[in-house]
Amino acid sequence: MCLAVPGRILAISGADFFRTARVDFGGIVKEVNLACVPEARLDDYVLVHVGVALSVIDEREAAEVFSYLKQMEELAELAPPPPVDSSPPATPPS
Amino acid sequence: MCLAVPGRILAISGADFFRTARVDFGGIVKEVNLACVPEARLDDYVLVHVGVALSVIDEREAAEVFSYLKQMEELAELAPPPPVDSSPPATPPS
Amino acid sequence: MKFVDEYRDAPAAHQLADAIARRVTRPWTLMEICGGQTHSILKFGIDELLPRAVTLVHGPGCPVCVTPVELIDAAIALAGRPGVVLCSFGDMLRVPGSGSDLLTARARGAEVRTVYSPLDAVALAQREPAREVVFFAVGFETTAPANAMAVLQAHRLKLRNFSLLISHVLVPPAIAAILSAPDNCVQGFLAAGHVCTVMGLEEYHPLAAQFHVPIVATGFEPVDILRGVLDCIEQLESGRAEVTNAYGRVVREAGNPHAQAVMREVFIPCDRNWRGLGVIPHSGLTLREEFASFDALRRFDLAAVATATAGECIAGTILRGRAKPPACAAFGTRCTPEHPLGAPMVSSEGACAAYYRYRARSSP
Amino acid sequence: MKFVDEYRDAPAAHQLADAIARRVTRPWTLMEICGGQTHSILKFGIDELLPRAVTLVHGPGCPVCVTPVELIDAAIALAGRPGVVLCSFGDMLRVPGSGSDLLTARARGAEVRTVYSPLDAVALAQREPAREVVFFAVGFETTAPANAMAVLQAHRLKLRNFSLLISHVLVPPAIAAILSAPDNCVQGFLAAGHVCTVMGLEEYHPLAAQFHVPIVATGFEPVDILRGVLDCIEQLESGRAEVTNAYGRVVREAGNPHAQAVMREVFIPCDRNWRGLGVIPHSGLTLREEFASFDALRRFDLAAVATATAGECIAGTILRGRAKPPACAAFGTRCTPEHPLGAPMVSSEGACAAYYRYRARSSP
Amino acid sequence: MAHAEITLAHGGGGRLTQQLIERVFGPAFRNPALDARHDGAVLNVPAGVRLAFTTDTHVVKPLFFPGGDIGALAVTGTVNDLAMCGARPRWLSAGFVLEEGLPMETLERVVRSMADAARAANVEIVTGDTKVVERGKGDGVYINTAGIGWIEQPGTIGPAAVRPGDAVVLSGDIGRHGMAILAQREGLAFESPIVSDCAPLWPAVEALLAGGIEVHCLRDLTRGGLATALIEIAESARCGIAIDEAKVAVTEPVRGACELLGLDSFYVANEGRCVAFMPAVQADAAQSLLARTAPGGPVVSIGRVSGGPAGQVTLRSVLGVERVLDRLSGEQLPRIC
Amino acid sequence: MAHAEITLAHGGGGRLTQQLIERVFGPAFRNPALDARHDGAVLNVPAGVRLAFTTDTHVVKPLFFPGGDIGALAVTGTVNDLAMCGARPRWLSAGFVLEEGLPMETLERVVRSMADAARAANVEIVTGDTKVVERGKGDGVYINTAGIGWIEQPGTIGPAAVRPGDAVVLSGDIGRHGMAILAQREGLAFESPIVSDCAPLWPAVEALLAGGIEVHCLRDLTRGGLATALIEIAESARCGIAIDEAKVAVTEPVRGACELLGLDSFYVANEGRCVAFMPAVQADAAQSLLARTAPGGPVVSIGRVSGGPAGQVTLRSVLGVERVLDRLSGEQLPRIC
Ligand code: SF4
Ligand code: SF4
Ligand SMILES: [Mg+2]
Ligand SMILES: [Mg+2]
Ligand SMILES: [Mg+2]
Ligand SMILES: [Mg+2]
Ligand SMILES: [Mg+2]
Ligand SMILES: [Mg+2]
Ligand SMILES: [Mg+2]
Ligand SMILES: [Mg+2]
Ligand SMILES: [Mg+2]
Ligand SMILES: [Mg+2]
Repeated sequence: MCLAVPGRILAISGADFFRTARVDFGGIVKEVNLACVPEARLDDYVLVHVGVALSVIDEREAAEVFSYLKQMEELAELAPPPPVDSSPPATPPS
Repeated sequence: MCLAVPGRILAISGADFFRTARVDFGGIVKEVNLACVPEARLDDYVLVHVGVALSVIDEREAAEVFSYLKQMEELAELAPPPPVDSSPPATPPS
Repeated sequence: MKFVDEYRDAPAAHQLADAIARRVTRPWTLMEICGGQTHSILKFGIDELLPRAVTLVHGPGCPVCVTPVELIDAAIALAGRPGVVLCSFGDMLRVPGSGSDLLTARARGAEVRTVYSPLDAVALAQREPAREVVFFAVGFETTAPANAMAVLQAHRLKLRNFSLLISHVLVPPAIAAILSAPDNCVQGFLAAGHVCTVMGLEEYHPLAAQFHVPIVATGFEPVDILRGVLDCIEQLESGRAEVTNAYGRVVREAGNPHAQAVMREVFIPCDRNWRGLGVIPHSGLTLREEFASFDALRRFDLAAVATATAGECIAGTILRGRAKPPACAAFGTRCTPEHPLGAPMVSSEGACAAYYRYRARSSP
Repeated sequence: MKFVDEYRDAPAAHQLADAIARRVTRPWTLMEICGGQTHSILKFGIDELLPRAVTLVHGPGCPVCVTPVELIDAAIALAGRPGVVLCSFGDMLRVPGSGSDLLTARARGAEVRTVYSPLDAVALAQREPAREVVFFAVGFETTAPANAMAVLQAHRLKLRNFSLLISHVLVPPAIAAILSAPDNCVQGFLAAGHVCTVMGLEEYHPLAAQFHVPIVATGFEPVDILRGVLDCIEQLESGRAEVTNAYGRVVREAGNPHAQAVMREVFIPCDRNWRGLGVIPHSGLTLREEFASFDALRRFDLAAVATATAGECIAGTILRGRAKPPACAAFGTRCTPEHPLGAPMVSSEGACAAYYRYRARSSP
Repeated sequence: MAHAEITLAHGGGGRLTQQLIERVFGPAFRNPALDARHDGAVLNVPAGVRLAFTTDTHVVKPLFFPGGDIGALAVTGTVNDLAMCGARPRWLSAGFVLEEGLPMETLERVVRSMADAARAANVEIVTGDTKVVERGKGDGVYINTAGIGWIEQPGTIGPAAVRPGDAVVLSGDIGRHGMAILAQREGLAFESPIVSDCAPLWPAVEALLAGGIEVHCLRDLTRGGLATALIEIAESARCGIAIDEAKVAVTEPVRGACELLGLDSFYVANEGRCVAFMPAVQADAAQSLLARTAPGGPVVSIGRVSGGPAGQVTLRSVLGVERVLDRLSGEQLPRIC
Repeated sequence: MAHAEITLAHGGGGRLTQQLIERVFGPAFRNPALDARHDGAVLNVPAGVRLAFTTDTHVVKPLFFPGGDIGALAVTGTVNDLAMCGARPRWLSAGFVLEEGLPMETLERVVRSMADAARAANVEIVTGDTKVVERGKGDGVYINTAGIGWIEQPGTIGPAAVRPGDAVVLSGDIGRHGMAILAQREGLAFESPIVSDCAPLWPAVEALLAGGIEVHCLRDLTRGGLATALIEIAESARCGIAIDEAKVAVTEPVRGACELLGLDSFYVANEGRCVAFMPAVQADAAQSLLARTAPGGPVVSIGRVSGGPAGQVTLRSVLGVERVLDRLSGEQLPRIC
């Protein structure tokens, strides 16, 4: 459920229940209701579901998984390979 | 104005403003209101205008023009040709 | 078809034409009243069978042609209202109002339906109680009983969604108007056979007497029309001016009393504006007060405001028999059935349309 | 697209899958709640990247799938009423009711429109005051703020021709129901990231504690889902059962307070019938009494009478994670997207449809 | 449950479109070109053969009428246009526009009827297309057919070959198709025994060609009827045409309907009648060939190509008076008043 | 006054139909076959040439969209289907279904656009037909085109010629046409820079053939998109096809629209893109020929014909996992919830 897509705010107008932004999704632009994200500003990325913005995307948090992976990689380079478990290797079927 | 066509009564039903006949026009059949021709009977020919019968056709009167013509013909055979008038002969352009 | 084919018999028609030719000694101008007769005359070429001395001019008897612009506009306006279905005879659909016509209105979304009979419109109103069904009731005396019957049926059925937009006209006042004009040239009339079927001949006697013109009730087929012409010429040549009946198989001296009763129950005479001719006193019919609720103009609170006719159109002159269509400067050039300037070009019974359709023209 | 493409990065996904494989020591069954996640998993083949020991089962989080038959029937009935326009998200149109679906109803003349947003339905109601606009408001907590906003906008605009046909459901009661079932097999949850965006994590803590299951707020892209799985496995392998957030870029601990406020202003919790699962107490939302005039069921005096589900469909078992779609005897044969027996085959997010679409089948 | 009605999904190019092709169109039209299921049919033409190519979209209402239906019409109309080029009809394309909600059974009936008509006319439906439009954007089903025929004789048949003095032969009575349709139209409906004349004309044309008739021009009398066909030829050929009203056969019921509605049978559509132009000396031979092979009523030589003004068709009325035959503005409207 | 809108009379076969032909269609499409004004066009085919014959009806809404209109589409769609048979597009028929009330100016624009597209594709519109339907029985204008093309090379191009091991080359980025249309649809509308890819493909096909590529099969990616085209070929050819998702180009705005509406670009319609099948050894040569001649984005070899189950198309996802590509049921519905 709940298809929601991140887009960048190009312009803001209206107020209250009718606070609205033009939001860019990879080049296409749609009107989006901003009433639930009063903190959203121009150029912010918002997560949009059925025409309503539900969250301002946190750029720092967005990088977390990648720093985690980087960290893991660095650890892997230092540490010996992990013990083999009973599950098959996680490679895709060719 | 007033396109009206003769047709033969095939069947009669209803009464009053809704007295209606199935009328045959050369093989096609249409419902016709008979309220204005209470005297009309099965097999009579009626003159129909916009779905309403306006007259029962008088078969004897219908022959009048032809008896007139026949009479004229017989007269013509007896009488000398009429005097030539100033108008052109009444033949169609070829 | 019985009672049709016999009257298209070529030898009989030629025999009558010969008789006319033999009888004529000098030029005569006759007017056939009815557009249906005009149509027959042009389609079969009856005028070309007549001696040159006999001229047929074409009268105002096309109800489609004489329906005033303001009523066409009202019909278009009504048809465009949501929920309203305007029902009409096919002929009315192309008649130009001041800006448009019903066909164009329909193309733009108005609801317009062609019906064969006003009684079909009543049945539609009964079938679809949620819509307002308006019937565009045009016509002469011939059509008045049918339209009256529609009202009586709707009344009996207690329909509250049926009404008439009325443009009913009467023949005798029009004949009187034509004959009263200072430039009148009509010397004899072929009266409209189907009008006489309803009304009889009675009301023509005073006209024949007052204006000293023969009036001959005439049918629509070639033999009928020629027979009417012959009767008329006979009278003219012998100096008589009587009302006679050359259409005895359907016309009775007293007309159809039942049809007249239906008509009188529903309608009363009123003044009417004739397109091309102007207002003629007591020349039309309107609903009696008891049936006022069936009057579309009142029901929808529409004012039918008279508008000026197009400057170039000489329909009035043509409808009074003072000119034939090719005499109009616009005929066949600026005025065609595709783009009619006046109603006589648009109704298939209109004199201008009949000439356009059946007579060679210099190519456009 | 920024914030999308990065999370479809193949090396990152494989790295996470490797990490999961390294961490797993024994079989675990996880359930992703959300149909959108099911869709992603099948489309990208994320499940095939996981070690065999990790089984993903698919939860009830497709609002289209769980909308009860009686509400679909009500929607169809409403759409068929003259003057009513039923607006709906595209996904709802093919869902079978007891006899038909909205697409078929439309083909038969009902007025059904696809909209992108409930706010578009409000705009439509404003534009066309003569029609009754009914919005088919299905959804979980993610969609509730938008639907509530529609009501608030309509209220502010004083629209009297707008209403909602509501089938709003809530995630936590469904999780509780699944975990309470005697045959439950789910050991950890990927919580629906967008529901958490609105509601935050608070309400999941009691569930995690009571049933001792890890609950990880998870996003929708491959990297997000794998990260969620890894978090969940980490907890399971280390014996923890916490509520954690693997979707930090949009989910805050407290959720979105503004969205919650809008939602609470308009809706209150109620019991709901879930298609395939039956009635779950306090598992849905309905309009507060102040907004009762926006309730289509009341406005049109419709009774949504519960009807029996098709005998063969095991949607309930699937939605509780007890079986995967190919286990259903009807799957791919008597039940296909063209002729679905149950909702999970018809919504593009439904588990059955996702398997039908993305997994090879023995040919029909 | 199988779909009882056409839905938009049947036109979406997906599985339902495929099912429509496999279950409805395929079985009815089966032939190697269609079975190849490619973007178009691949066809071999014998050397020395020229092609005729034509198209018509059929939008008739009601879909089923006495003597035929839209399917039969869609095939017959196009094979007749090919025949009018002197071409042996060979291949048809079929393009359907279906309105959402169309009963599947209606489509199946129409398609079966097309298949029957194609068999009768000895043509193959080798390529096709289906679109589904929203309810209220169509009228059940519209069918376009385009056709390819083989012209095997060397001469050119068409208005350009018409010569003054040519005889004009009419292949049967007129007005049936249009009146069979009108009899069913809402608001004008009447009971009638009139059956559409819908029928293929190629056998008649083939007989003329095989019989050595030097056919100058052929024209089927569809929309606009006999009058419009003659006017079009007179205009394209820049000649005059004079015909005799009394020679044109109209059955009694067609006449009855025309009288009742104030219509002129000369402008009413036919679907199995044509006029043929040939040197006057061959008129009798052509007439007797047509009498044996053309569908429908009496075959009559109704007139001549004249030296009259280019584009002018004159008609000698039953009274013997000549008048011009004019194009109508559009469709005839019932003349009632 | 000239008619500002189409009326039923324009379809009645009378004077207004004639005016429409003379004033709107004639000037735009003028060529000798059409000027003959007969029931069909007469056409000469060189000896040794086989024909391709195809048809499509176009019912697009809106009529005008970024990058094209229904007129351009009606021509391009059909010439592309001919090109996909390896045929040089030569002649088109045009069948119009006009809705009463259509602004005349709209029709004129559409017709001009068809004429331009025909010139660009080097085809002639040689025969046509116009019908007018009542308001509420159409949607402005529907256009059917049928097309005839010349197949000048001896081989057969079509699913039957596909062989295991063949390379599958995609001629450009996908999803533009469908998204350009969807951007304008009521209820879903969005602002977008997406322009339809509507363009003729014959020049690219001609380049392949002239370049000595042994083309086994061609298919344009219209209704149902890339996925449906591949599935259809796999089914008709009774082979498997394996493609690589990462190789398929989709522009950012098309992706944005797909994400927003929950649609899959693989199923979105294109009007100037095709897949070509040829022996794998020729894939590079084919790619560079197409890169010079095909309209649109990067030309890429996206996969191979496999020995897999007949009719099965597998896709390696961006994560490297294989899954099947399935036909959709009907049109994609926006997936929002
Ligand atoms: S030709 Fe036209 S403009 Fe002239 S009188 Fe007749 S209707 Fe009027
Ligand atoms: S495959 Fe169909 S019948 Fe089986 S559970 Fe899924 S929806 Fe129900
Ligand atoms: Mg044709
Ligand atoms: Mg034709
Ligand atoms: Mg023809
Ligand atoms: Mg197609
Ligand atoms: Mg419809
Ligand atoms: Mg095609
Ligand atoms: Mg195509
Ligand atoms: Mg194609
Ligand atoms: Mg045609
Ligand atoms: Mg419309």
